[in-house]
Order: sequence, then structure tokens, then C-alpha cells
Amino acid sequence: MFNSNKMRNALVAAMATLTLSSPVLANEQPIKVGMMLPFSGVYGALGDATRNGLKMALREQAAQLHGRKLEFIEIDTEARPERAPEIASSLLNNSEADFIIGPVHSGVAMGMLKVLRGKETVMIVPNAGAGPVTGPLCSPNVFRTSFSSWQPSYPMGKVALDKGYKKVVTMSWNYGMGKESLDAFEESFTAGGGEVVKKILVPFPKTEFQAYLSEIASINPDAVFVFFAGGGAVKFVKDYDALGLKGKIPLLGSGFLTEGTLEAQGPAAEGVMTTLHYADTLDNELNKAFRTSYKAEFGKASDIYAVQGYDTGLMIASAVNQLGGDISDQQALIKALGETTVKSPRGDFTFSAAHNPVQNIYLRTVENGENKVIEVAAPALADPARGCKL
Amino acid sequence: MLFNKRTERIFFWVFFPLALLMPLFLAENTFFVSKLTSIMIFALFVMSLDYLVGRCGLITLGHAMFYGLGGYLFWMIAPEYEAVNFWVYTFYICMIAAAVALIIGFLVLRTSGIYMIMITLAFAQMAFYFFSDSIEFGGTDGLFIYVKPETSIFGLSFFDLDNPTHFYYLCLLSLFNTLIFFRILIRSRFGRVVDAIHENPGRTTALGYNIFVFRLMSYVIASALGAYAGYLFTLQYGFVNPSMLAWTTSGSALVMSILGGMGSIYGAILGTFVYEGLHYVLEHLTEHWMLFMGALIIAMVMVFKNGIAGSMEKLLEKRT
Amino acid sequence: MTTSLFLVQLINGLQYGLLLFLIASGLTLVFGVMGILNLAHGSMYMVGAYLVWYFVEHTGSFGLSALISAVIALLIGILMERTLIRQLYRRNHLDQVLLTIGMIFVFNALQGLLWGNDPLGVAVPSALSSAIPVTDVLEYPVYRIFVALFCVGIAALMYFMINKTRLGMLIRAGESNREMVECLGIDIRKLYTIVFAIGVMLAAIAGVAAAPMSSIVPGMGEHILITCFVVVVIGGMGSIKGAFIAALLVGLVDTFASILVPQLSSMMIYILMAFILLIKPQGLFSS
Amino acid sequence: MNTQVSLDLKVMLETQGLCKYWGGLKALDDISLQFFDKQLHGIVGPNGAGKSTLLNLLCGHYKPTRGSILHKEEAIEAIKPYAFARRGIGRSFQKTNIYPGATCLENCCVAVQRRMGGSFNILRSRYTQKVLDEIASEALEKVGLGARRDVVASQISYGEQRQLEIAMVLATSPEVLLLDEPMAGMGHEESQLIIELLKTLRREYCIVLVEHDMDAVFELSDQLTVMVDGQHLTTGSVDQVRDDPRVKEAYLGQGDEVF
Repeated sequence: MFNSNKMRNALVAAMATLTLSSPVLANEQPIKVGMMLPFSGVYGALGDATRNGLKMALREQAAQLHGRKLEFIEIDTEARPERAPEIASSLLNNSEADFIIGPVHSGVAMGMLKVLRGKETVMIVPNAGAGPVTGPLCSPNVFRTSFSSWQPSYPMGKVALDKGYKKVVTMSWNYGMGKESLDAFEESFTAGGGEVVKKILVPFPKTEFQAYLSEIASINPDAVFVFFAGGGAVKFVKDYDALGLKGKIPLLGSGFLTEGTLEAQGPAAEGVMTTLHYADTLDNELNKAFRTSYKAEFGKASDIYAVQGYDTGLMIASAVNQLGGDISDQQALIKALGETTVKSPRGDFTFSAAHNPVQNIYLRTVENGENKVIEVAAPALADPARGCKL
Repeated sequence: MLFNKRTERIFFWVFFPLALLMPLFLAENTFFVSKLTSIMIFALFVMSLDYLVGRCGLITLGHAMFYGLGGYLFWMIAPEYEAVNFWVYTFYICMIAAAVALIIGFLVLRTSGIYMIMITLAFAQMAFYFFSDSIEFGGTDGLFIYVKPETSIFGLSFFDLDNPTHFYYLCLLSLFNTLIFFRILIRSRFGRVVDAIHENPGRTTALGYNIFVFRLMSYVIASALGAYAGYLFTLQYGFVNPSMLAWTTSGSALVMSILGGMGSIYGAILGTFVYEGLHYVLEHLTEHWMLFMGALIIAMVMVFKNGIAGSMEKLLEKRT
Repeated sequence: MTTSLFLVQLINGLQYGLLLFLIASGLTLVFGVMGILNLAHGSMYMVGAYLVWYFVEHTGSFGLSALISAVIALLIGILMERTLIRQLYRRNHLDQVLLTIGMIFVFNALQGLLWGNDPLGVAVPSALSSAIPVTDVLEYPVYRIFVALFCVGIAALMYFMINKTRLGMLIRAGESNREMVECLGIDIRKLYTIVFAIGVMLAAIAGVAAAPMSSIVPGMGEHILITCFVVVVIGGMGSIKGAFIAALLVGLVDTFASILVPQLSSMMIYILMAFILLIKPQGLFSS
Repeated sequence: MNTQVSLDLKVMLETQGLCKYWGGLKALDDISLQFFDKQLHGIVGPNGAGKSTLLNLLCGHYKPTRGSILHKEEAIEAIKPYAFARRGIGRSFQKTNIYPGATCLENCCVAVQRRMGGSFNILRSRYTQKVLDEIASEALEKVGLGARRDVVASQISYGEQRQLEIAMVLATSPEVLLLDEPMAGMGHEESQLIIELLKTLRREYCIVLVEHDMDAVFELSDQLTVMVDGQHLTTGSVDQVRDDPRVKEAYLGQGDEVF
């Protein structure tokens, strides 16, 4: 936590100047923000980006915090689900965090949820898309600022139909998020008369795609829809190009296929079409400002994970502001959070009853190493939140 | 005497009284009670591995299979909304795990050395993918378990598993029992043959022992206890996940066991507490905890020739 | 499955197998000669990939970067052997396991510190960037064929080195009898340093070769390590010939299992290994 | 000093056309021998004659390529290695083969316990069975290690370790003793101890002795077999063998100075 110490000192200094001018000292205790993110291993990049975004937002919104100082507690989950309950319990009972932010990995989300559901703290999921989090396992104190895995993939079915694709092969890793994404696509695609001719589930985290791609080539479908993320997405897109499928069979994907990976994918990603709740080139002031300052501060382009972290920060700041800095009443805090309209780089969004974002899903394509927005594929799309009683 | 080494007795009389009193100091902080509980659960698991690797010379990289199995078995056999008895299910789970171990042991124990390491790994990976690929078992997201067993024996209930302190004492008791059990086992006539097989398998065969049967029995015992540890882990937070069966779980258990001092049994507790303690301190200190953890492990291999227990014994035992 | 698809999958399997051989060969060499179980072998695969990425970013030339990376890996190997591995020859396998696991932690941490966690990619060198059309849709990239041939070349070179050169003779002698080599007036420690460094370099070269056709990500070493061990064990620990055949076997089984029995494909190589070890408890070609 | 073989002696162990091939190498070829109860049967021959191979076959350590082994007229070549010991066939090894980390007593206890049972008892202490200790101590006394019973085996001298190994075999209370060069690497005095020991043992057990020390073999054997290159050369009383010209030739051919 060397970084966070530095960060904390900077914040303390900033706060000090602010508090001098603010008339009310609402609460002397700092707001404790616990982070359960992967900072090493396969998901490390996602954890880094989320943290960067979150801290950036809270620094920018410092004025809204009513003089409350911030304290960050950051723990590397190593994306190991079996450790999740313990770390969550550490943040809850030992650090007594006011907010627990995390995780990236759906399995970890389930482990955290087991401990944090209905507890005296607010859990905000900045990435993991596992359906149950805002579905059957939803809870008043659990929010999600990212997406449910259903959301980004569902609109793609309609897009594919509009393009005239009838027979599609779908493919992803054989795990929760992947399967939920393929199901969501299939739901809208088959409803409109399309046919999924083959569904390929690759064992996670295998990245030897050649055999599968050869098979797809022999099927020669109208298009291919995939869910992959991170390193696997890089490898997949490169293989797809190297084996000559690109340009012959259109590649569609859940937007994570081209998030945080474009530099590594290089020209292989050009023209890949995806749906997601964000796009690099979204034409709004917030997004431009966000991208510029992110790049300036961290030396690399921002991606969806950074945006999700950023929005989490915005959400916290706005709720704290609304409550005048006093977050001791959990009911009030949950109400404030739930009613927040987050003015996000991805466009304004609100929260559903199940505490999942109601947001636009954009159709994007990769152009010159950027996710360029084509159109809004589904405006203000809400997750059906199946099984949630909230 | 159950503990024939001075170091062992000192450890015993320091650790258990301290562990017994610990919750009194930590009453304020339920997290540390839970943290210590989970370390003890893992120490129990490491201990069963230590018996297998250190006492029987059977090196396995698939022990986590039973750890995970303990968790999943409970989910499979426990009714969803009825109260179940902790002891009864302990018995069920250990028995089923033992039966599985009997079959797998029968196959893997034909090999030895590095080949055995790999074939145990192979079975563990199969089990891992079995659980992580199947929707019925929750896939990679794992499963929630809502049942909390009650712990009454003949109508008397000593532990309330919803209370972290009670659960702590249950796990401490389990760890204590396992340590005593292994000490009795090692001192027994069965233990004599196990020692003999470890030291000189060829000689032991020539004396007329069917060493395969002794190895198989040891494998079954250790596996059943490994499953018991997994069952306790599952009960602690009511959560099972295939990552419990991952080879990295076996790997870290092996590291803790070597660190503690192979074959010393009580070293398993030392190794687990030192490793987990360092991990906890380092990960709260720096996000680059891996660098320091790695360096410390390397340093410890260099310094402690026979693990922590071995080095302590060198210091504390009288020369004969 | 049509004949053409079958042939394509056959090539896929062979190509994957050959790459596996390249990674596994160093592991089996080090184990065979020195009896050292190097779990950090996968980390060197990762280091190779990151190094070549780093130098390509700075020099722009893949060939040059590959060369520099191989040399650096060789030096890392010598350093590792001289400072740490050497202390453990007289200790048991388990201490070696512990030491090399410690090294995995260190390498992973260094990777995070030096290069961050973002997935990285290296472009295929332009001279090899074309592709050969196979069917209407499918092409086969020249670079992948080149890598496959390169792996065959390395296998041939190792065969030649072990069977025909003085170093190879010493290696073979060292495998069976340590004292004998010492009687010949050879400093066995020097031999060990060389062998270990070569093993490390082979892993790094595999990382270099794989870099343009895969993604360079944290943890890439651990995943490949297990597959590598499967290969080495099926082939028989210490046998280069065994590793070669086992690698092709694993490559083919994995490829065809993905297509023919997708439900079992994740377990297939482990089923294969368990099956082979139950029949031949010492692997296919144990020495 | 050699007793003639009396014809009414019981055949304890018998081999019929026993062969052991390693690939093309005939380590042992067509050996048919009889070993009698309460007799000492010496086996000699130059290096590589197949003596140790024969013992390894007799104790079940190797499986024969062809041929059979009869113990009390029952074919036993197919049974498991450990079952040989249970039938009362005990052996000592050419290279000392003991439990170096345990005391001499404990070494013998492992041997005794096999017979006494209770090896699957995981609860009762190994130290509570007095009769087991007594039998083990007896075996130690017999080989002259009574004073060393509580010393760790790795701490005693090499000669004593060889004695301990014989004690371990005796502790299994065997009918057949297969001894593989029990005097190898010993000084004269230590050898003498073993010779005296064998003299007392040879009227109690069926002993098969492979030994390089010719004086000792001649002194002890009731029957003597000479083997060369895996082949049986001759079997007979010591005097018969000593006068056999083929034996001299075989040894001279090898350049070994024996007689």
C-alpha cells in the first residue's frame, strides 16, 4: 500500500485546505473505502484500472465530501474465490469499511456476497457481471455500477439480425459470465428468428483457439459471437485474424473483447463489432475530460474498467454529498445511493430496483485502435433482474 | 509418551493454552477470530498432507481434491432447509471421502516419486474441471450453502456454529484432536510399519509386509481428514468454490508443510501460521507482497534445513 | 469431420505439440541431468515473452530482440544456478519445490513491477507475416509454420548435441553417474551450470517464439507449467525423446478432444496422463 | 568336518529349471537345486555367476522368466514378494539393509510384529506389547547384539549392522534363511563371529549362503553349489566340489585366486 499511503497523504493535505474553509465539520472520522480487487495475475490490469478510476473520481469530487477524509484499504484478491469470504470479512469486521468496492471476478463476487449481504456496509460491484448479484441474490446494501452479464450481450442479437445474419456460431470460456453472455445473445437472436448453429464452450482459462477456429471456418456461419476478456481476448482476436477468418466471417462480441486490449491486439482488432455500455469515442464533455485527465495521470488510455471505477467514485461522492457528509444512517445512505443519477462518461445512468445500472448499450466498432461508437443499440436498458424480490 | 520430543511438548503447551485464551483478547474483533479459525482449518488440512508426505513418503499434489470434495459433498448430501447434525455429517463426509480415496489410492499408489505427484495432480485436475465445468455445481462461481448444522450430542449442544467464537473453538478442538490422533497413530503398531516403509520400503517388503495396503490405508485416512478440513471451511462462510480444488491449493499446502518441517505433524501448524501470518501482514503492507513473500520463502529454504520444526528441534533438543 | 478439416486439425495439433516440446525440453533436460525439479520453468517462459516485447518496443526488430532475450535468459539461468539452485543439490526434491515456488512469486512480482498487468502483444515479424490459403475461409499463417519448423530444428539440434558432442556425452554420463564424470576430471558444477542455463534459455526461447501468436499476460507461466509437466511425465522424466513424442501426443489429443468431445476436453490431457501412468508407471521412455 | 547329506532329509526349497533373462542377457539359466531343512547350502562362483540373482528369485524380489520355485512342494514363484517372507523365507542383503534411523530393538520389532499381528491397530501404542520386545531382544542376543539394543542402528559399526540384519531375519522366525554375503566387508574377527553364529544356526534352519570368503564357505557348508555365468556347474559335498577339475578351471579362467 505504498501507493495508497502516498495517495492518502496527498488527500489529507487536500482535505486540510478544504476543511479550513468549510463551516461545518460534519464528522471527524474518515470514510473508509475498502477495495477487493485483483492487483496481480491474469485480472491484475482490470483491478489496476478500476482503482485508478475510483481514486480519480473521489479526488475530483473532493468538494462533495463535506470535509470527510478518505481512507483506502486495498487488498489483492488474486482472483481466488475461496479467499473472498475471508477478505470481505476482514474489511467488514476488522477495517469496518463504510464502502467495500469489488470485485472483478464473478466467483469472488459470490464469495463476498455470502459475507456482505444484508450487513452494515455498502458493497459496490465495479465489474463482475454475475447475474445472481442483482438477481436472486440481490440485497439492499449491494449495488453494481457496471453491468449484468445479460446487459451488454442482449442487444447484440438484434444488431446481428438487422445486419441480416441468420446462422451464428457462439463461443466463450466455459464459466458463469461467458455462459450468461452467450445465453443473453441467444435470447434476443433466436427470438428474432436467428439460429445459433453451434455453441462452443472453451475450458477456462485455455487460450489454444486454433482447433475451434478451424472448426468454425469449416461451418462457415454468417457471423461469430464471442465473449472473451483480457489476455484471452487478445489471443482470440489475433488468432481470428491470423487464421484468415477476419474479413470473411464478421466477428461480433460482448464489448470486453476489445476493452483494455486494443494496443496488444493491434491491427487484428480493426473492424470487430461489439456492444457495451461504453465506447471510447462517446461524444460528451464528461467523457472527453475523463479520457484526457486519465491519460495524463496514468500514462495510458482509459478503458471500461477505469470508467466503472470512476463511476463508483462518482456515485459515492454524490451520495455523501446528498447526506451532507453524514453516512452513519445506513438506510438513508442506501436510499441516497439508489436514487443517484450518475453523470458518467458513459452517459447518465440510474439504478434499477435491484441496484443494477439502467444504461445505454452502444454498438461500437474498432477503428484506428479505438472503440468507435456507431449507434445506441439499446437505450436505457435495464436488466430483467430475474429472481430479485427488491 | 505421546510426544517424544521436548520441542513438541513445548509447542503443545504454548500453542494450545494460547489458542484457548485468544478469543478473550479478541472479543472486540470478530474478524481476527474468524481469521484464526480459517488458519486452523487450513492447518488441519496441511497436517493431513504432512502425514502423507512426511511420514509415509507419499508426495501428492492432488490433496486439494479432498479439501474441495469435503465442501461439495456437504452441499450434495445435506437437505436444503432442514437442520442437520454436525457430527453425523462429519461422519458421512469422512466416510464418502474415504471411499473415494480408496478407489483413487488404489490407482495412484502403484506409481511413486514424481510420477505419483503427477498422477495425483491429474486426478485432482479432473475433479477440478468436473466441478468448475458443471452448471449443477455452480461452475466457477461456486455455491452458497444455507444450512448451518447444529452440534448436539445426546441432546447436549456445546457449539453454536453461527457464533464465530463457538466455531473457533470447534475448529480448535478439531485441530487438537487431529494432532493427538496423528500422534497416537504414529506411536501405534500401524505407525511402526508406516515408519519402516518410509525409511526402507524394500526391507519392509522382505520382512513380509504388504506395503501397498499400509500406504493405501494412510492415504485413505489422510484424505478423509482433508475432506473434514474442507467441510469445516465450507461451514465457516457457507461457500464452496472449485478454486478449493485447484492445484494451487495443494501447492500452498505443500509449501506450508515443508516450511513447518516435513513429517513432524505439529510443524504443519507452525508452517501454516507462519505462512498465512506473513501473507496477511505483507498483503496489508504492500501490493507487491508477492516479491517479499517469494524472497522470504527462498530465504527460509536456505536457512531452515528441516523446516521451522527441524530448526527449533536443533535448538531445543538435548544432544544425545 | 471432412478430410480437409481433419488435416487442418492434425496440423494444429502438431504445431501446438511442437511448441509444447520446446517449453518442456528444458524442464526434462534439467531434471534428467541434475535431478532438479524446477517449478519456476514456466516463469522463464513468461520472462522470455515479456523480454521480447520490451526489446521489440525499443529496437523494432524481432530477430534482434529474440537474440537479446535469449542471451539475457541464459545469464539469468547462470545467476539462478550459481546463487540458489547450487545450494540444493544435496537436499531433497521437496526443498527444491519450495525454493522454485518462491522464485515463481518473485518473478511474478517483478513482472508486475517492471511491465505492469496489461495484456501485451508483439506483432508478427513482417518477413513472416503472410499466410497460406488452406480452404475458402481458412488460412495458415507462415509464422506458425516457421515456429513449428524451428521447434523441429531445436529437437534435432538437441538430439545431435546429446548424442554426438562432448558436452552431450558428459550430460549422458552425468545422468547415470555423477562420480564418473568427476573422475574424468570434469568440474561437474560447471556442467550443471551450463545445463541449467540452457534449460532456462529454452523456456525463454519458447516464450519468445510464442509471443507474436499469443497474448503476453501475467500468470501465463503457471498455466503452461502444468501442461509442460504433463508432457514431461508422459514422456518419462529426463527423456528428451520421450518429451518430444509426448508433446506431439498431448498436442494432438488436446486439439481433437476440443472438437470431438468438448465436454471432456478440459480433462482430456489429464485422463491421458493418468491412463499412461497406470499402464507405464514411469512414463513412455523412462531412463 | 562336513556331514554327509543324509537321504531322509526334508526338502525345504527347490528350484526347477529356473531362468532369469534380462533382455538377451541370461543372468540365470536352467537352475535346478534342492535345499534341505537344517542344512547349510553354500553357493559360490565368480562375479556375475548369478548368485545374487538366484537369491533374489528365491525370496520373491524378482519374478523368474521361466521355471518354478517349490517351497514344501508348493509352487510359489507366482505369489507376491511379501508372501515369501510370510511363508518363512527370510533373507539378508548384500548391501546392508536395515532401518538406520531406528534403534536395534526397534529394527527387530518391525520384524517380529509382522508375525505377532496387530499391524493394523492404529490406536494401541507400539511399546505396550512386552512379548514382542522379548522376542526381538532374544534375536539380538542370539547374534550378540544384546548390549546394543537401545542404540540407533546408524550409530553401530558396520559389522554390527550386518549382525543386526541377521537378527532381523531371525526375528521373523523363518524356516529358510537366504544370506547374501553376510561377511562382505568385515574384518577377520567380525567374520569369525558370524561364522560361529552360522554354526549354531545351521542345525535349526535351512540356510542358503552366498559368500565370497571360501574358507568360511568350506567350513560351514553341508552342500556346495558352484555357479558360473548363470549356469549351474556342480553341486556336492565340500570335498567333492574341491576336487572337481571344472571348478578349478572356472575360477582360474576368471583369474581369481581362490584356493
